[in-house]
Parts: sequence; C-alpha cells; structure tokens
Amino acid sequence: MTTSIGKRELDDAGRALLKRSTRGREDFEDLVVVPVFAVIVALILGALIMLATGVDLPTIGKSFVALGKGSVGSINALSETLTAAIPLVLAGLGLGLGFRAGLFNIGAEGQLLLGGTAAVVFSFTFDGLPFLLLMPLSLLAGAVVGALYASIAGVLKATTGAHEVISTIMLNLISYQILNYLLRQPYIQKEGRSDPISKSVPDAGELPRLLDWIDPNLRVHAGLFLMLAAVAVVWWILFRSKIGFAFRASGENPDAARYAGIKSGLIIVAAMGTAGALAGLAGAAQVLGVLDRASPGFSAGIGFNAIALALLGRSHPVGILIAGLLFGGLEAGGRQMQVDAGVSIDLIAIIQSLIIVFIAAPLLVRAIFPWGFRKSDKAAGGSQ
Amino acid sequence: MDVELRGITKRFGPVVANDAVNLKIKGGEVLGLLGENGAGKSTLMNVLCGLYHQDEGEILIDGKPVTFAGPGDSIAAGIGMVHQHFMLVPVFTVAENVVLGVEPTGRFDHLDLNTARKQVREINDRYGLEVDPDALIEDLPVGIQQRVEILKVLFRSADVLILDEPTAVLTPQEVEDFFEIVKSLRDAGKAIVFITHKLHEILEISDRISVLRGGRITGQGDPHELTEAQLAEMMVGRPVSFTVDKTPAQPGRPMLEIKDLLMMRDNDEIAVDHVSMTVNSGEVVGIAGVQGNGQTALVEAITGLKHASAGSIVFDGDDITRASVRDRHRRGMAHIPEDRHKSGMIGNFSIAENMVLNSYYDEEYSNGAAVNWPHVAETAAAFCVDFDVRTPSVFLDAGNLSGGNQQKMVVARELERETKLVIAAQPTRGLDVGSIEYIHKRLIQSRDEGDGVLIVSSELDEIMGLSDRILVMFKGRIVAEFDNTGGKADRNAIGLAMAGATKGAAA
Amino acid sequence: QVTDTGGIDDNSFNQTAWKGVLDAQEKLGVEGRYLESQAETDYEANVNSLLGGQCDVIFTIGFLLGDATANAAKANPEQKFSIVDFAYDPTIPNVLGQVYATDQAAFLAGYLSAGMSKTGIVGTFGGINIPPVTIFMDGFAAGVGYYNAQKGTSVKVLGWNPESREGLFTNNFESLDDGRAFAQNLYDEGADIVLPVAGPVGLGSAALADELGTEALKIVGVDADLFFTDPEKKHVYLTSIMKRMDSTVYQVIETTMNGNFEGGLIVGTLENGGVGLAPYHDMEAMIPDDLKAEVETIRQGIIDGSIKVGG
Amino acid sequence: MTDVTETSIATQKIETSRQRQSRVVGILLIALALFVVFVFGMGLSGDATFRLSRPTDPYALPNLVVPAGPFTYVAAALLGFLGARELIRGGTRWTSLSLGFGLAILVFAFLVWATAGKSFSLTGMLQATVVRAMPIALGGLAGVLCERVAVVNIAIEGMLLAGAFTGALIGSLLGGWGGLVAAVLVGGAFGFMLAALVVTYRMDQIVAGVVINLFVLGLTSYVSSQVFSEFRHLNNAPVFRAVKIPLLGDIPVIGPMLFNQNIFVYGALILVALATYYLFHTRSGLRARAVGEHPRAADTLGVDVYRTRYIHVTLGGMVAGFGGAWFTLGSVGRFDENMTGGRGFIGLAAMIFGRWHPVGALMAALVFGFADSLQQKLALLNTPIPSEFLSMAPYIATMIVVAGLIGRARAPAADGKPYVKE
Ligand SMILES: Nc1ncnc2c1ncn2[C@@H]1O[C@H](COP(=O)(O)OP(=O)(O)OP(=O)(O)O)[C@@H](O)[C@H]1O
Ligand SMILES: Nc1ncnc2c1ncn2[C@@H]1O[C@H](COP(=O)(O)OP(=O)(O)OP(=O)(O)O)[C@@H](O)[C@H]1O
Ligand SMILES: [Mg+2]
Ligand SMILES: [Mg+2]
Repeated sequence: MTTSIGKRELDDAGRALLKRSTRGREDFEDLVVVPVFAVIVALILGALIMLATGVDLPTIGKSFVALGKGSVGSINALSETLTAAIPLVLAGLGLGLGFRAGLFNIGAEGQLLLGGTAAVVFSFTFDGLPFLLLMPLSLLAGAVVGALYASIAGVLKATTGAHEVISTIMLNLISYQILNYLLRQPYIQKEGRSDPISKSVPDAGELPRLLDWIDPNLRVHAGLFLMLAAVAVVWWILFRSKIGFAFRASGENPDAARYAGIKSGLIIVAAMGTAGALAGLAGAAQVLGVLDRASPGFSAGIGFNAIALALLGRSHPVGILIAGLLFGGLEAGGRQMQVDAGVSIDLIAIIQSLIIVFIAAPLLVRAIFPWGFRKSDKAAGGSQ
Repeated sequence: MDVELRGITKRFGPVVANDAVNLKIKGGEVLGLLGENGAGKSTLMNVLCGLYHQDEGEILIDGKPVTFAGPGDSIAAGIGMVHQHFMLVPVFTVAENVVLGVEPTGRFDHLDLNTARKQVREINDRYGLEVDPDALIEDLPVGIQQRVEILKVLFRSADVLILDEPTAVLTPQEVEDFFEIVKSLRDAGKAIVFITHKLHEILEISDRISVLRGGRITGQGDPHELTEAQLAEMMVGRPVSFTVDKTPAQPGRPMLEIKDLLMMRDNDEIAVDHVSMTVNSGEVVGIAGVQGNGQTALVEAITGLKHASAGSIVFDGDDITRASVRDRHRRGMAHIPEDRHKSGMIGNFSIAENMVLNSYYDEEYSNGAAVNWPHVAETAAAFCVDFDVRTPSVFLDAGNLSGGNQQKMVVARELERETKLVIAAQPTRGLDVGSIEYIHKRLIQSRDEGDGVLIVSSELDEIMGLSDRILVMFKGRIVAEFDNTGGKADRNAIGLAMAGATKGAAA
Repeated sequence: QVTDTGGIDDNSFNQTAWKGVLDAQEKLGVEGRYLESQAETDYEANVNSLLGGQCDVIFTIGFLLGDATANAAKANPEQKFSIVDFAYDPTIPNVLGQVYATDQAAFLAGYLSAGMSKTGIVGTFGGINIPPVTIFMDGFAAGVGYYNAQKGTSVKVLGWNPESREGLFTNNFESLDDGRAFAQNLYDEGADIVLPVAGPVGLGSAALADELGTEALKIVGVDADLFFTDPEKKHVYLTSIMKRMDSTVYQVIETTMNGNFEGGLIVGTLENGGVGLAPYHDMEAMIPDDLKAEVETIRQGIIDGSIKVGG
Repeated sequence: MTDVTETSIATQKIETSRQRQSRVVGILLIALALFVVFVFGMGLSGDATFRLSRPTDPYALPNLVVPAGPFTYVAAALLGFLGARELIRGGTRWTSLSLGFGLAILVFAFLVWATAGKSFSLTGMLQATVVRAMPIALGGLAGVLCERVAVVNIAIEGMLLAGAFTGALIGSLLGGWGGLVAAVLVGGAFGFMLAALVVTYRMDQIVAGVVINLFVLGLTSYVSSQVFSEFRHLNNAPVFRAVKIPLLGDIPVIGPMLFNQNIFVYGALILVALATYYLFHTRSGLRARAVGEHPRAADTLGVDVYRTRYIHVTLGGMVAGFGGAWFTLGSVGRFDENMTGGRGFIGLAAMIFGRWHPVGALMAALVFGFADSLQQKLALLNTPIPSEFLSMAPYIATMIVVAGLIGRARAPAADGKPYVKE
C-alpha cells in the first residue's frame, strides 16, 4: 500500500499528541530531594557507626570536617576529587551503556587493566613520537585493547549464548594473570627490577597535569576533558544515534528487537566492544595521567566501583557523571579523614553503600520518612 | 452457590477500572460477560478471585459478606479462575501445575506425585479432558494448556468457575469440545462466568449476559432475545458491521513464491514439510490450521527470523531465501507478529519509538548516524491519528496502551509505508469487535492497493471473512486448498482438513 | 607513615615499623599519624595527603612505595622522607633509605631449621617475588645448604630455587587462607618447618601448624618476633627472623628531632642489631644444645666475615 | 477445492543439531589427541610418581608410578578413539560424556607430563581440592536457593565476608559453635535485608546486591582496622579441626578427601543433599520453584510470593554465612580485610555452570577447587609453563565449557524480575 509520509501537515488532533508531560514535583523529588536526603542520612548513619566503634564525638566532628575539606575544601582537594572521578566515570559510562543494551558486564576491571597496560606499552614503544601523536594514540591503544578484550565475552554470548556474567568474571580473573605475565617480560618490565612493574610512560605520552603551574602536587590531568567528552558522546549514542536505539531496543526486549530486524549478535558485540573501549580508556587515563606505569592490580577495584556507579547513575550518562564526582569526592575526603582524625578510610565504603541504598530504593526512604514526600502513586501502579 | 458483587470499585492510580459494579452469579448457570478491551472485565474477576482487593464495595457468598486477603482465601471459598493469560509454569509437568498450592504430601513435606497423577487422571476421566499428567506444559499446544487450566480449577473443587477469554486461542473443533465441558460443569451445578469477545459464542453458551463499558455495567440481557448486532452496540456504543466489505480479488503477478520449503524445529523434528505455495498481488491468502502444525515456522521462514533448511523463497521476483529480516522489510514486506507483547513492541519505549522500531535506520527518519526524533514524533502522531490509536501523547510508554490500541499501533507501523506483501499472524487475537473491524478493513485496503496479503489465524471466521484463497496446514504440510471468492468455501470441509481428515473426506 | 597494602595491624611488617613510631611517641613526645594504602594506586595520593599534614619526617613503608616516595621527595625538597626497604642509587638528599641484611639472620634460621627437620624437608613461600622478600628465602636456602655441607646431609628446601629465582608465591600480602593452603601444600610434600615470607599471610600458616601440632609443623616467623606479636599462636614459632624496623625507625626519628637528619642509607645487619634471630622461647627445650651453639658460632662467623652469606 | 500434490518425503540428509555437536566434539578430541602427542609426548621420559598415602596413614598404598612417555601415547590413543567414535557414530547420546571424559584424560596427561621424573602427593592435592571448593560450593548453593525464587544474588560475596567476620568476632567471644551460629544468623540477616530491599522496596536486584557487597566490605574492613587492631583478643577464634569419621576416614585417597575433614565440608555436602531433596521432592520446593518460574501463576494459586522470596533469600544468606565462617572458623581463626577474595563471585559462576542445581554447583565448585590446588602443586614442580598460564587455565576452561555445553542452560524464567502484586 502506498501512503506518502514525507512532510505531512499534522491536524490539531495530531499536534495534541506531541505534548510532553511537564516535569512536576515528582521529578523534583526523584532528582533532587531524594539524593540530597540520601547523602545526609548516610553521613548520619556513618557517624552512628563511628560512635558504635568507640570513636568519640570530637573526633567524629573532626572527621566530617576533614571529609569536606578533603573533597572540596581546597584546590588540592578538588583536584583529587576530579582525579579519582575520571576513571570511575569513564568505566561507569561503558557499564551503563552495556546495562542499557541488556548486558550485565562485570568485566570492566579486566578491560581496564589490559587497556591501561596497552596504553603504557604503546607509549614507551613509540617513545619519540611528538606529544600530539603519542598521547592520543596511546589512549586509542587502550580503548582498542579494552574493546577487543570485552568483545570476547560479546562474541561468546552472541554465538553460543554463554552467559556474560560468567565470562566476564572469568575474563577478569584471566586478566590479572595476563598482566602479571606481561609485567615480567623483559620488553615490558622496568629495567633492573625483579618485581612485576612496567617501564614508565614517556613524557610525550602523558596526559598533562592541568594545574601543575599552581602546585606540582595537583594531580588533576587532561583526562578530565576526555571524561566530559565521553559523557556527551555516550549520551548522544544512547539517545540520539541509530546504533544506540538498537542497543536500547535489544536491551529492553531482545525478542521484539529481533523481529524488528535488529541483529542481536551484532548488537551484543558492538555494545560489549563500546563498553570495553570506555573501560580501556579509563585504564589508559589512569596510567597516562596518574600512575605513569602499570603494576599488578593497578586498577584498584575501579572496575567494580564503576558497577555501583553506573547503577547509582541509573545508567544515564549525566547520572553517572554526578555519581562519579560524588564517589571521587568521598574517596579524596576519606583520605583526609584518615590523616586528620585517624578514622579508617573504610568508613567511606560504608557511606557510599548507604547513599546508593537510599537513592536506589526511594520506597525505602518514603517508608522511613513518610512526611514531606508525595503520596506515592507509583507504588500502587506497577506492572500489568 | 450464589455470589454477589455489590458496588465494586477498583482504581489503578487515576484509572477507574471498575466503577460501582453490581453483579450476581448463580449456581447451575453460565453468566456471559462482555465488554470492549479495557472495559474492566479481567479486573472485576481478579477482585472476585482475591488477586486484587477492591477499593469500595463488597462480595457476598450465599448472602454472607466475605473478604479475601489473597487468592488462597477465594480458592478456599470455592472460587476458581482461568486467567486470560495462562498461569502455567512451562517447565513443570501437567500434574505439578495442577496440584501446585494444594499438593498431596507424605512425611517430611515429601511431594507425593503419584497420588497427584492419580487424582489428575480421575478428573480427566470424569470430564473427558484427556491430558497426559506427565507432559511438560511447554511441549503442549495451547488447546491442551487451556484444559490444564480448567483441570486446575476443578482439582480445587471450585463451585464458581471464572473463565476469562478461554476460547481466544482455540480452534472451532476445540471450542466445541470445550463447550461440552462447560455444559457438563453447569449441569453439575457449578456457577460459571464466561468472558469472551466472540458474540456468537456468548449467545450459544450463556444463560444470562452482562455488558461492561468503561468500568460500569451498561446492559443486561437474555441471550434468547438478543442479537449479535444489539450486543455489539451495547459494548461499543455504536453500530458495528460484522462482514468485511470487499470486492472480488484482482490477483496480479506472484508476490511470494515458496518452493519445497523445509523447516526444522530445535528438537530436530520437521516443522514445515516441503511446502510450496504462492501469494499473488491483490489477493488475500489465508492459512488455516490448528496451532502447532507449522504455521509459526512458516511465517518465521518468510520473514527471515529463521533460516530454511531447504527450499527457496522468492519475493516479487527476487530470491530472498537467505536475506536478513531487515532486508526483507526494506523490500516491502510487512509483518504483524503473532504475539505483540513479546515480539511486536517494547513496553518501556514510547509510542513514537515503537513506531520506528524497524525503520529507524531509514533515511526518512535519520540524519546520518543519528535518529531524527522530532520527525519521528510527528510521523508517529500522524500514524496514531490515521489508525485511531487512542493515547494522550506519543511520548507515553506503549506498555500503557490497552491491548487493542497496542495492536493498532503495531499494524500502523507495518502498513503505513510502501508495502508489497503483508504477513499477518493472528492479527486480531484478543481484540474487541471494534478494533477487529478496523484492522480487517485496513488489511483489505492493502490488498486493494495491490499488496499480497498472507493471513495466518486459528480463527476460522477471520480466515473465511478475509481470504480469497484458503490453504489448510496439517502436520507441516499444506493438505488442502479452497477457493473462497465471495465466501463460497465450505466451512465444514475446512474444519475437517484442519483436523487432519483424509482427502477423500475433505473433498 | 604510609603503609603498604598489608595494613597497620598486620602483625609483622607495617606493625613493626609503626612500633618504632609509637616508641618515639612515648619516649620523645612526638606525634605520629598513619595512612593505610588500600591499593597500589593509593601510594602517591597518600604521600601527598601527608605532605599537607606538616610532618617532620614521612616514613614510607615498603619497597613498592619506592617510586612514589622518590617523586614526592623530588617535588618537595624541604620535606624529609625515610623509606623502609628501598635503597636509592644515587641517593636523594632528603630521603633516608633503610635496608636490612635480612639474609644474615635468615641464614641462621635456615641452618637451625635444617638441624631441626625430622623429615629432611623444609619449605618456604613468599608474598611477591621482590628483593626484600626473596632475600629472606635466599638466606634461608643458603643456611640449609651450609648445614648440608657441614653435616653431609641432604636437607631439601621446597618453594624457592635460588638459581632460577622461581618459587612459591601467593602474589598477595593479604590472604591468610592462602597462607594456610600454601603451608598445607608444603606439609603434604613432606616439609615440617615452613618459612612464610608474606607479612600477615604467615598467620594462616601458623593456624595450620597450631592445628597439626608443632611436632608435625613448625613455623619460622619473619620481620618481628612473632612469639610476641602473635601471642595466640606463639607456640608454633621455632624462631623469627627479625628485621628491626622499629629500632631503625626510632633512630631516624631521634636523629631528626636532634636536627641531624641526613639523606642516604642505613643498613641493618646482625652486627648493628638491625636484623637478628629471635629467642627460641617455648622451643628452647626442644632444640639440642649443640645446635644452639653452632648457630651462635655461625652468627659470630657472619659478623666477623668468616662466613659468607651470599653467593 | 483442489488437492495439493503430495511432496515426496525428504531423502536428502539434513544435519541435526546433535550431529553438529558430535562433529565439533569429535574434531576437538582428535585435536587434543594430537596436542598430547606433540606437546606432551615428544621426548618425554622418566616416571611420574603420585604419592597416594602419607606416612601417617594406617594403610599405606604404594605410590602410583606412571611411566610418562608411554602414558601420553596411551592417553592420546584414548582421546583419538573417543574423537573418532564421535565423528563416525555422531549423534549418539554420549557426546557430553565423551567430552567430559576426554577433558579428564587431558588433565591427567598434563599432570603426568608435569610430574615426569618427579613426585607429589596426589592425596594431598585432592584433599585440598575439596577444602578449597567448599566456600565456593556453599556460595553457589546460596545462589541456587535465591535464584530458584527468582532473586539474583550478587551479594553472595558480601554474605560470605559477613559470615567470616562474624565467625571470627563471636567465635573469639563465645567459642567456635557460638561463632558458627552467629555467622549463620548474620548471613541470614543480610539475606533478609536483600529480600527486604528487592521484594518490599523494589530496589533493582543487581543494585541491591552490589550495595550489600560494598557495605559489608566497608563495615568489616572498618571494624577490623578500627577495632581489631587495638583489641586483638576480639579476632582470635578457635578453629574447627578435621574430624575423622571412623573406618571411612581410613580408606586410602577417598578417606582424607571426604571423611577426614572439618564440619564445614560435611556441612556443605549435607546441605547440598538436603537442598536437592528440598527443591525437587517436597511441596515447599515445588512452590519455591513455581515462584521462580512464574510468580503470578503461583500467586493465583495462593502461594505467597513475597513470603516465599523472603524465606529462601534468607536461607540463602544463612548458607552463605555458614560458608563465610569457613574462612575464619574453618581455616585460620582470624578475620582479615576482604579475605573472601572474590570467592562469592566464583560461587555465582559455579551456580550458573552447575545449571542452577545444588549438585551441579558442587561439581562446578570442585572443578575450581581442583584447579586451585593443582596450580599450587605445579608451582612446586617447576614446570616450564609460566605459572600465570596455569592459573588462568581453569578460567579459560570454564569459559569454553560454558560456551560449549551449557550455553543454552536456562535460568528460572522470572529470574531478576521484581514481582508486583496488583
Ligand atoms: N495492574 C494494573 N495497573 C494499572 N492499570 C491496570 C492494571 N490492570 C488493568 N489496568 C487498567 O484497567 C482497565 C481495565 O483493564 P482490564 O484488564 O480489566 O480490561 P478487560 O476488560 O479485561 O480488557 P481485555 O478485553 O483487553 O482483556 C484498563 O484501562 C487497564 O489499562
Ligand atoms: N495432545 C497432546 N499431548 C501432548 N503433546 C502434544 C499434544 N498435541 C501436540 N503435542 C506436541 O506439541 C508440539 C507442537 O505444539 P506447539 O504449538 O508448541 O508447536 P509450535 O512450535 O508452536 O508449532 P507452530 O510452528 O505450528 O506454531 C509437538 O511437539 C507435539 O508433539
Ligand atoms: Mg481482560
Ligand atoms: Mg506455535
């Protein structure tokens, strides 16, 4: 049948359908009130835990001051916060994209390790290239290797249906061994060392520090721009691009996507690859911007924290950015807390988890604090 | 046992699904409950069976008010419901499904499956259900699954049986058998509520009829005094035409030619057994057959979802046996899938997004690598207007639409473009008469514009009403072909062929 | 003080160094702070955090902090640093390296173990294959070899091959359970004395020895005298190879307070008491007197240079 | 009506999926045979000695001495035979079995190759296999209990850690049994918490699991560095020792493996048996599985979906708490930060590998345990293969097996989906 669609004038009835529901109090509560509330309650509970373990009140006060000081209280604090956020956000973006495509990728840790290692190896192999070439190409090497490593899980799932949770857990465990092995190879191992540690990144390969003209100890580096660009790009991919539409469609309903002619196998591999590229970039940014070399376990759990981050950010790029800044701030502030008040930095992990609980379970917040929040209609609605 | 519903009101957020409904159900009687999609029939019955709790009103059994905290209570009170969507655990056996919740047990909570099997067989024999208690549900055709649902209710010795659209997926023969079962239950003194969209069924089986519209009871009546047209008008609020108005077909060039097609199932059984057939432009070909005889596999082969093991498929002169789903779609093949919830749409996507689910990559809707969302939204709005999809906004999640509107959305997506061949599988399953009328009209319109149309349906009426030519599938083969110009095909012969009668009998 | 990943309460490495700070707190009235590293990525950040903390001297504990310390020292020439287990070559003016000739003490332990082993097999395993760890294993193996040469026996050392520089490593300094499993593995292969060189991981080995009974399996402790720092399992320790970081750290603090801080290197040896073999404590009665005497002779021999430990 | 001409039944041969699988397996087995010959067999000499008894055993078995060179050829021949059989008589029922058998032969050939001219204690390795497998098996079993009622439990790792911590703390105060009970209760409490978050507060199941992991890791690490470092006596619990079962424990090889272990090993084996009986042979088990497959159907039949989920997730937490106590009360008596070291995630893998079946999870855990203990032995044997490759071998094997054999294994249908009444 032939219906010309082209540019068609909409009648009133049609135009009426283009109304979007406006954001109301509900969104305000979801996006602002609940998170602020979550942070405050988590901090209070953190204080209670300190009390319970015999920390006295003045020290608790001191530790919260230190937490604030260490995360946003000075240029150095801000710099540390951003430095910590960069790899978290990059890896988190990859995971979030994967979640949207229906892939529960636990493998960011391994992708990050191998991507970072590739960036280091590339940079000292092509030492002598000018900065404008070496640095971007090293980053690219990290992204490519991360993508390839993640694609293993993607290809296995696409061709044999192997569950990506298992294969990415296994790939993580394998990556530690690959890294240990590589770091002992004469080509990669630092001269004169018997422990597994790589050669250093040449200066032209490094992500330059942004604020070292103020103080050489300020570690925030050009990876910051990479992170912001990645947020924008991932947002565009997910919500504006064709491939992103296919990602989301097969994530939401793989069957319908298949019926619509979207090739699920390709999508799985592409989504895994993109996620791996971002994790690889996170690793590359970490070695080129902060660590200067690869050593065993240099990922330091970033790949796992990024899972929490992506979930907290509801797999939305902007959410992930905000969550990443929050986590980065807590990490930097936690360090200060341990120095100033002698409270173990492990408290930060407790606070982080409590924040996630309260943000991810608004029903819980409403159950504990019924006043002030709208009567939740959503609670009664739901499926069907 | 008599049940009375008084002033039942049930809201879902802002939606009032039932609005002060009064209803009486009596033992030894079949009450037919009618209503458009979304009228609130299922909701009302879910309240009665304890799954939902009413916001207002009360339920009386034999005059005494009762409250149900959950389905357990209503089962204990003797009420059993066969739900519109099957409530069977696919990986359990028939016996396990039937006894679930009232299991016979031995010591240490041990599940006594032998007793369960025996009890299932007893009921089987008493009502002539003929179901193998050890078969896995997922291996059974839907007709048999329907019987398992009834077994479940009978097993709990329910006195009130609620049957929510039980015949939607049955073939004519199965419906006849099913009515025998219902009648014997009624004669045994049970009260039965029967919900359906098929007016002739309700006239045939009910003793009393109630009609719901917009959550309220809008009519009551005696099936012996009412006609289908009157019922339809009570349901929809306007006169409805039942016959599909169409001119004789003008078949043109062959649009789809299938030669010697062989399809295998995952378990290595043959699903489609060397089928050859042709669909010409400008004609509607209907495939009749009991579910499980290979129609699904045939459609999957034509649309490219599964690859053929042997044989060829030619579409408008080009061999597409190996072409991808997208390629076929791009060449002008439209596919209205059998199960819209599962494979036709994405509930969490907006209507606009669903409208371009299989064409978002088209130049029409994209700028380079990006999707042109404003244009998509406008087009979707235009489609909604064209196909009477009722929604406040195209940015709403499609999952919020009623079943009929969802199907209209899918049909709009498939037909609102340049098409040459339309494959429609069960295009009106579960829809009310108003929606069915509309979709049928659109399919005929496609034919009149020169498309080839292939309709697969287990609804013999639908096949008879729409098709110019009818093929009957049985055990993976095309066993008979009928010319249906002017509706002249022999309904009985088709039914017999569907049941696998020999050629001699069918002729 | 910035710790390595073992944590301040590891019963050996970090804890011993921290003890030096605590001693100084008590006797010299200084104030000490510590910052635990969770992972290798923290080193630099942690050192930086302490920079802002106006410390007189910052101790970095562990070979792995070598790079981070050097960078920080170069960026902050005013700040005094001291690092345990790392010798810079060339030296950095504001960093004092503290290294230990642990192999000297380990040699004694190896000789003692060889003398005490009933099965003729002793075992060792390490945390990671880095010099401060393998130096224990080298000395231990050399001590066993010396015993074999002296007595004409063939006591075997499992878990470390000084030539190929390969051996048994847990690849972490954390998992106590690995410590138990590795010791069990060595025990299954016949070892009745095990030297775990992996910080707290060795506590897991001690738990196994406790369960099997000290007749079947004895443990040689490292870093501190584990008889005191692991009092619950004190009976399983044959002896400990002590690396007196507490004493060198204390010395560094003392010299700093006196204004005599100088960059460079101090080396702990048997001679200056920077390393040593712990007393036998509960095992005293079990060890034959002539073996004790021989160990003492060797000790003197090492100090006066008549016995070469390395090579 | 026109009759349709009969199409003749297909005479051409169509390859079925089973035949395809046989072909792949056959080729793989033959490739392995060649691998064994050319990589292991070439120039191999000496005997491989596997010690079966320890000096202390009552009935000493002689050592198992295998002439390495000839053995590899026998192994290769066996592999070749299995492969050829699959290729020629493809499509029979024994494909998976052949593959499993072939892999076992490969592992043994590898062991012989690595041990040629040396010796090690096979019994010790097998005993270690069982020991190292138990926390993984218990983690997997916890996962099975949760996922059978459709709650994905990523938090197994955290529950193990919580069990380990509680075992150490309460064990130090009240003794081993007190610690054990407390660990089980605390594991259950975290299970209950997970259930509350996902069932009542409808938090995403993965988020809730990740959060519990983070919380437990933070809390236990915090307390251990803040409190345990100061009060050492709070972290010094007694260890449950191995209890030898009379007679059975004296059987060579099998005895030490199965009948001379601590209560955690016995407990895990009993729990696996109980869970199997419970899930597949009792009324409550049937209901639980129904809740996992089709919660609405279960609900319409009066099964309380929420309650069922609460109960089973709590039970799963208790099992994980028990498994966690192994790290402290069953091993070293002390808690240490993050001492579970990802074993909970491997448990999750074991659950999937084991097809959501308790016995399957146990078997998968044994594979991991075997790889773990094998690797330690190989480090002592000084094989020329870099130890990293040995370490990753089991993980690679797991991926291959998951991809090849159970790619299509099905999780409970409602797994991970919240259930909303009304
Ligand atoms: N769980 C629910 N949450 C929100 N709205 C619901 C829910 N269930 C039903 N509704 C709404 O209530 C109204 C009545 O739905 P119901 O399923 O009872 O209709 P029905 O008459 O059974 O329709 P059909 O013929 O399609 O089965 C519809 O508008 C539907 O969208
Ligand atoms: N009465 C019965 N009892 C048990 N099994 C039956 C019965 N009738 C049919 N079957 C089995 O049901 C299966 C076919 O039914 P089903 O509807 O699942 O097939 P299908 O794949 O949907 O077919 P189609 O391709 O036609 O849709 C066959 O395996 C057949 O053996
Ligand atoms: Mg309904
Ligand atoms: Mg079908």
